[in-house]
Amino acid sequence: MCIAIPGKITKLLDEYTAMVDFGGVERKVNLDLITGSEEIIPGLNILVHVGYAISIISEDERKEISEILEQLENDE
Amino acid sequence: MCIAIPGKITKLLDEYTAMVDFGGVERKVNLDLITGSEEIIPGLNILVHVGYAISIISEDERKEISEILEQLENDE
Amino acid sequence: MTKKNIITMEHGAGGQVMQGLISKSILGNISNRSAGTVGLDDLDDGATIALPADFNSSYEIVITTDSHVVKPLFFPGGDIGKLAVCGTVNDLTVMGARPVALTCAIVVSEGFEREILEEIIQSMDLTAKEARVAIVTGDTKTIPRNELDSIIINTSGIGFAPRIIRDNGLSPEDMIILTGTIGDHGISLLSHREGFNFNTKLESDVSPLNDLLEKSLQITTHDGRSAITAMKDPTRGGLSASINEMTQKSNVGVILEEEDIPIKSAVRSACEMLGLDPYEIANEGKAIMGVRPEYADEVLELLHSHKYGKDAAIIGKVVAEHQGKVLLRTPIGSLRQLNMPVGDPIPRVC
Amino acid sequence: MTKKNIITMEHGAGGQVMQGLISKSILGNISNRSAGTVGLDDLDDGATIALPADFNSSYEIVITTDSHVVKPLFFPGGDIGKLAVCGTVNDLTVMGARPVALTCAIVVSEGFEREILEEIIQSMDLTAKEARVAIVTGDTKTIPRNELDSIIINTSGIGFAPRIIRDNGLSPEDMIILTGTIGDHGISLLSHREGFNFNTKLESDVSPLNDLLEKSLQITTHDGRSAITAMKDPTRGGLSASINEMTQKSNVGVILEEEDIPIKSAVRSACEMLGLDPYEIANEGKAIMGVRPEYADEVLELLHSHKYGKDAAIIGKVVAEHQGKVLLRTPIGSLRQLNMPVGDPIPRVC
Amino acid sequence: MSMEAKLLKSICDRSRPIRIMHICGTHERTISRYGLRNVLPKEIEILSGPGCPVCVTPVEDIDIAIALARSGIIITSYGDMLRVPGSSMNLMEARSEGCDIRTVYSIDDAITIAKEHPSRDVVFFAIGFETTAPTNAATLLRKPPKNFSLLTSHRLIPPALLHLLDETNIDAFIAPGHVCAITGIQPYQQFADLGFPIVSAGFEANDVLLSILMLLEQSRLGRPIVENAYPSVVRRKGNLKAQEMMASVFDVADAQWRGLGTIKNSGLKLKNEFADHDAVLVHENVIRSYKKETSYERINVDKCRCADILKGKEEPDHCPLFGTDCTPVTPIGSCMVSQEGMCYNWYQYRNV
Amino acid sequence: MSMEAKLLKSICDRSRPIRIMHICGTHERTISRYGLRNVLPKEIEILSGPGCPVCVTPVEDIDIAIALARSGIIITSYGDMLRVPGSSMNLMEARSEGCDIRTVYSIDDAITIAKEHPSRDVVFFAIGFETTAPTNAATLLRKPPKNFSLLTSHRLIPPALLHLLDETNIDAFIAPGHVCAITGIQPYQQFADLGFPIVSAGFEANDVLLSILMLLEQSRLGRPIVENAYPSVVRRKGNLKAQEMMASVFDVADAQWRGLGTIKNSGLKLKNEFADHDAVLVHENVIRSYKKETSYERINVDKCRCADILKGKEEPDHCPLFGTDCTPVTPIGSCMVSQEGMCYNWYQYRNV
Ligand code: SF4
Ligand code: SF4
Ligand SMILES: [Mg+2]
Ligand SMILES: [Mg+2]
Ligand SMILES: [Mg+2]
Ligand SMILES: [Mg+2]
Ligand SMILES: [Mg+2]
Ligand SMILES: [Mg+2]
Ligand SMILES: [Mg+2]
Ligand SMILES: [Mg+2]
Ligand SMILES: [Mg+2]
Ligand SMILES: [Mg+2]
Repeated sequence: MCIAIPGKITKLLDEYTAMVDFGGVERKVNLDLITGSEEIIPGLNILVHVGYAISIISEDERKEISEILEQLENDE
Repeated sequence: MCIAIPGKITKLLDEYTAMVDFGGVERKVNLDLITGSEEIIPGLNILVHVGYAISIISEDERKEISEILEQLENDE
Repeated sequence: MTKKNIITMEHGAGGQVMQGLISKSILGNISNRSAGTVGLDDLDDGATIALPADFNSSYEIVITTDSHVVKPLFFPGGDIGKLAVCGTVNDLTVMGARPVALTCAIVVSEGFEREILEEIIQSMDLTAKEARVAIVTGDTKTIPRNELDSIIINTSGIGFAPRIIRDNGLSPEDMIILTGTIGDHGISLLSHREGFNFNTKLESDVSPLNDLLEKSLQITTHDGRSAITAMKDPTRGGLSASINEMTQKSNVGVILEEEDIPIKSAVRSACEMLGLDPYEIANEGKAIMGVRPEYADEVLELLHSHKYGKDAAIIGKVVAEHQGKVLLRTPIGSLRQLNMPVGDPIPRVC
Repeated sequence: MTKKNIITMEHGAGGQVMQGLISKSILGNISNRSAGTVGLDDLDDGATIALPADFNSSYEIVITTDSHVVKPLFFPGGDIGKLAVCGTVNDLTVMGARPVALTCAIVVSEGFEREILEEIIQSMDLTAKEARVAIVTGDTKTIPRNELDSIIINTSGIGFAPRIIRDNGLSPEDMIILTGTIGDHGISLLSHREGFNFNTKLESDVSPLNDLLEKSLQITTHDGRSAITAMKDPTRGGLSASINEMTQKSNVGVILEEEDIPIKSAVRSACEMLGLDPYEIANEGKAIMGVRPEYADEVLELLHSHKYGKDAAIIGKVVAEHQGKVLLRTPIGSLRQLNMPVGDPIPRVC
Repeated sequence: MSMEAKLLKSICDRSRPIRIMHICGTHERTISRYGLRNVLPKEIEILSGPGCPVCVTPVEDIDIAIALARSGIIITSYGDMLRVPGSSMNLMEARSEGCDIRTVYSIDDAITIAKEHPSRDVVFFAIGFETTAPTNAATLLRKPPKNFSLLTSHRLIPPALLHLLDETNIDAFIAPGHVCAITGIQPYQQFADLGFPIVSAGFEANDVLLSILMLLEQSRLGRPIVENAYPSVVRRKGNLKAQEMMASVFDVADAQWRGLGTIKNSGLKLKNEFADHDAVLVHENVIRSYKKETSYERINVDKCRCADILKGKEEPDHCPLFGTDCTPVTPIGSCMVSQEGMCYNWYQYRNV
Repeated sequence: MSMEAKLLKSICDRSRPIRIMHICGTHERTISRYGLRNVLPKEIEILSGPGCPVCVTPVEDIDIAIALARSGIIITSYGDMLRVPGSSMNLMEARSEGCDIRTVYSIDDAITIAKEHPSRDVVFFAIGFETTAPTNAATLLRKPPKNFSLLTSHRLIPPALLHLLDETNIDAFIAPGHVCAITGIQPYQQFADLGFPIVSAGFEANDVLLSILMLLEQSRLGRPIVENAYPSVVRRKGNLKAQEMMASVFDVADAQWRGLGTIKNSGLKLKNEFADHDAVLVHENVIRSYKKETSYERINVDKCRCADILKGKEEPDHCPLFGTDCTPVTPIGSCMVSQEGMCYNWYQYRNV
């Protein structure tokens, strides 16, 4: 359950809302669940569920996975 | 002003309302303005304005008028 | 308070206010208004469609449309389903066409009871069978309850006419024939509205007229012209709107004999009580027509022999004078004008 | 709580629930359902009317009807007026007919602004001019504001077809061609609804398809059959409803290549966010057709040369196996069934 | 020979130049419907007086009804009220904007609506002459529901007639038969005393013809009296019970008439003891805040010539607004509002 | 060779009989849309767990929402809720009957509705697992309008999974990636400890394939652990801020699951300090009077075999209601409500 979709912050609206672009569709997103810990700036990729950012997407981690995959393959 | 139409009481509903027939259309009529002075019974002809009986129609008086007419004619 | 230019109930009542809306807001904004002899500008009961070049026929195609929004949905003598079929069958018929097929587009609110929908469809079916038309294609839309509270049925119809009957074909000497009593539909509905509550045995006259008029439409002069010169069904706006429209469009005068216009006593009484004019009340099973004088008796006889035409009467005739006007000869022998209604017939107390 | 058998929004959504209502409550209650080759039972985009015996033509008459109830009335790329004209023009076109004339029946609530009504009519006019159809007859009804909150426009249409295109004519080996991207209309409307408020440059695709398809409809085999074997406009219920209907009615199987189905990124994203299936979203300017394989390239080229067909693509083909089923080859090469939608596509969170 | 034909013949025999005014829409209805004017000798002119209670309701009262409706109150009224213009719109347009405005045939139907909606306020827009006022009095005397009140705009006939006499051109009057059914014919004695023949008439064609004949006879004899040509319905003293009810509920007050201005003692207002059902008091706040926002631009209304037309001094096409700003679809004065108004009929039947 | 093809090849190379359950509708969506089951070796079975928070909402909660709506309250909810059946109707049917029920994309849209209608009560039907609950917690912490309250029906994944393990037939689990984005993967350690390989996965086809591959690898090694195949979004400890917010607004409580019965500690209820926004308390009267009137005839619901189907013990067509009383158009158990439910898919795709 829990459809969530990645988007990119295009503009900060106030201390806890931002406009977020989802590949051609923009919507206001609530940042309450991710503010504080990290720097929230335009350009940041976030994961959005029911209008709330629930996680910041880390591209570094993504790369790591594809390495894991390669490793698994090399195992054979 | 003041459209009024003659009708015949078909049924008394309570002390101040009656069903009245107007040549094929029946409606509840309020008798508040005519009760008291005379006997209100089914068959009585009344004149009705905005749902209220405002006068009891006297057939005797009507006859009298047509006599007056004749008289006027005879005058000539 | 600011005044906006808004739609009111008058704009749909078949009178002068509606004509203003249609000619200014609708006709004035549409460029292609015709695809045959009779088009949008004619504001007739329907339109004709020219055939592609290689068609080779003495018939013409007639189409018409009406959306039906009556309240209550079921009323003495009929229901919205019967009305939807009759409305379109009758518009085709008064154009001189034999109705062949109907479309049926239903818009219904969520929350509408399915059983009632089925009753309505069954009624459409019964009426379509009586009128010998098929219902060949349709559409169903549902819309939220806060946007619509009931059901709206559009029927459009197609028919074939050997001879188109226009509403502008009256000529001096034509007799005016009405196929029955007036006002039954409108008064029977009004009696059931909130705030009136009349008891009456009166029923709506809603009925398909194609069978009634079939034989009359076949009567032609020796040179093949129809004995009927003009025809309409006096629905919204009543007899008054229809006969005025025919008179104005034909550039003639019409004199009606008030004492010859058939009207039921219950209709007359209800109109008296509510200050309404029976000539402005809607009918759904009547036609008003001009007939060449030499055929008037033949047409009348045909009408009288049919269950829907028992009360048919010659109610007047066309004259060359009084152009564009309908005059009514009253019981005391005076002539007075019968005008196009302004808007909705509103019950009055004075 | 008592459960009544009532209409819900699902009954008008173009899916299985609507099919149930139509076949049980409507078809089941109507006796005369045909006046030509294609009738009510066929649930095609329209119906055909048989000509009176003395007509002598190679053409057939096609009629169709739709009531239009869109909210908001004005949306990116169009409005209810444009929609009303396109909807009917397109239904005639996908039946193989050249649209000739439309009827226009308007039901409007009291309180509606006249200026907005005129804007809508002007838009109908522009679109009718583009589609080269006339609006030849109409009807106007007003109803109280507490019974309807806006405007409903019914258009019925008539056209002439040299060769009728059914929606049941698919044969194995036919190529499936879609004339452009899917979902643009439905998603552009949804974005503007209360509770969603998406910003997007996406516009509705509403447009008349007769010009786009005119030349393709003229391509015939040496024995005079159309190169197009079946066609529909994927409106309510989207691509999924249309292609399933065509497949079931034709008694064939269809395999679509998911990667070849044109879809805009904004539509894809909005569908992801709302848990919607883009194949179930409404279109108003697209056709889906089966084409004899030897003509597929020619048709595709014709489509590509027209502004409304730039994104046209061959998206699959007809097979003899998998009767009645539409299969989708997914990007990983697996085949999965593309089912008829159940009801209204409802935005989801899970 | 029919009764009407006999009467007509007698009238023609006694014909003389005379300008007769009736003061009742229903009389106008009979006269128009039967085309009586066309069969009467030209020298007998029949004029319409201020006989439509709906049409003389001033702009302000319509505006107040609309303001109440806009505040969420259910307004009930007779159908006639719907087209009467306020300063910016009529009740039909207000309903189109979403107001809850319902037409009723009788005040009893308005009471039913109030009972069916106990949590909402229901106002009955109480207009009418002496015929209608007693029905509203009777209702108040029966203790209507708490959520029910009257917006009264009643008018009385004799004071208005008196006002017209001022500089009039009228020779004789047909008195309104249904008003007289309530009041009797005594209140019309004053007009006879002032030298005007006056006859109370019924509403069939022959009733009206009879009254004309009687007026001609009075005129010939030069002996103006008040006569009753409608005895089957009108008693000399009228309906005493109805008069009592009216008197116990209403006080006489000055009142404004559309097109005529304010006329002394020509209206009715509710007595203090019925304050709980007086919409103007019950909904004082709504009305006060509406009045604050409103300034009447009376330019058009001021040009209206209704008063002169009713006095027989002017014809409609001398009014600068006639046929341009003022038409049956966009009426300004009461003579155009009413289907029996001179301006309305001039416009509809003379094809300007 | 695409990433998916590479993953598939690796999976085929490592294939072994295994029954894998996911517990997330969005995983099912990916699996169905890509037709993954058709390309995986037959011996690798992918089952759907109770992964739709909407579908497991019990009949009683739907009934309460409808009772509130019928009392005139505006009910806001996610679109998914509309088709979930109550004892006599679903929310869509209630709306058809005239109730004011509005779908929103986010609780923030419900707040907007509450602000736009200050004189009406607005209830947000707050359903969802650990992913959704923090958004509702955040809203309550921002002091919502007075006329706004929550009807909560939140559910927690791990207790339900634990309940299924009871007599299950499952070998391994795909953990729900978006739930884990909030909770981290620690709560799933217990399943590894009980001997079940478990991997938190993302929602692209290759994410799911990767997790299957990792589960096969664990299974081959016989070393069940909890792994994270979705590190770009899921942190080991999850979203601490969201967890804190949830903990400060909700207490853990027992909860009923449609088709599964009551499961200990598997739900959330609002803490006392939020009583002013707890619809069950704020609208206690409405709910009490509704409960008085209702007696559940559970005959049909009792026959539902969802629990056994979810445990992998039964197939849908062994349910006596399947395809007759229970269809996608008239669903009874959660497995038919949900588009990812086994009964729904069995019905839709097997053409019964
Ligand atoms: S035309 Fe209109 S404004 Fe002029 S006098 Fe008549 S009612 Fe008054
Ligand atoms: S078919 Fe319906 S009742 Fe039976 S197990 Fe599935 S969901 Fe439950
Ligand atoms: Mg007609
Ligand atoms: Mg028509
Ligand atoms: Mg018609
Ligand atoms: Mg005609
Ligand atoms: Mg359709
Ligand atoms: Mg179509
Ligand atoms: Mg159609
Ligand atoms: Mg269509
Ligand atoms: Mg087709
Ligand atoms: Mg019409």
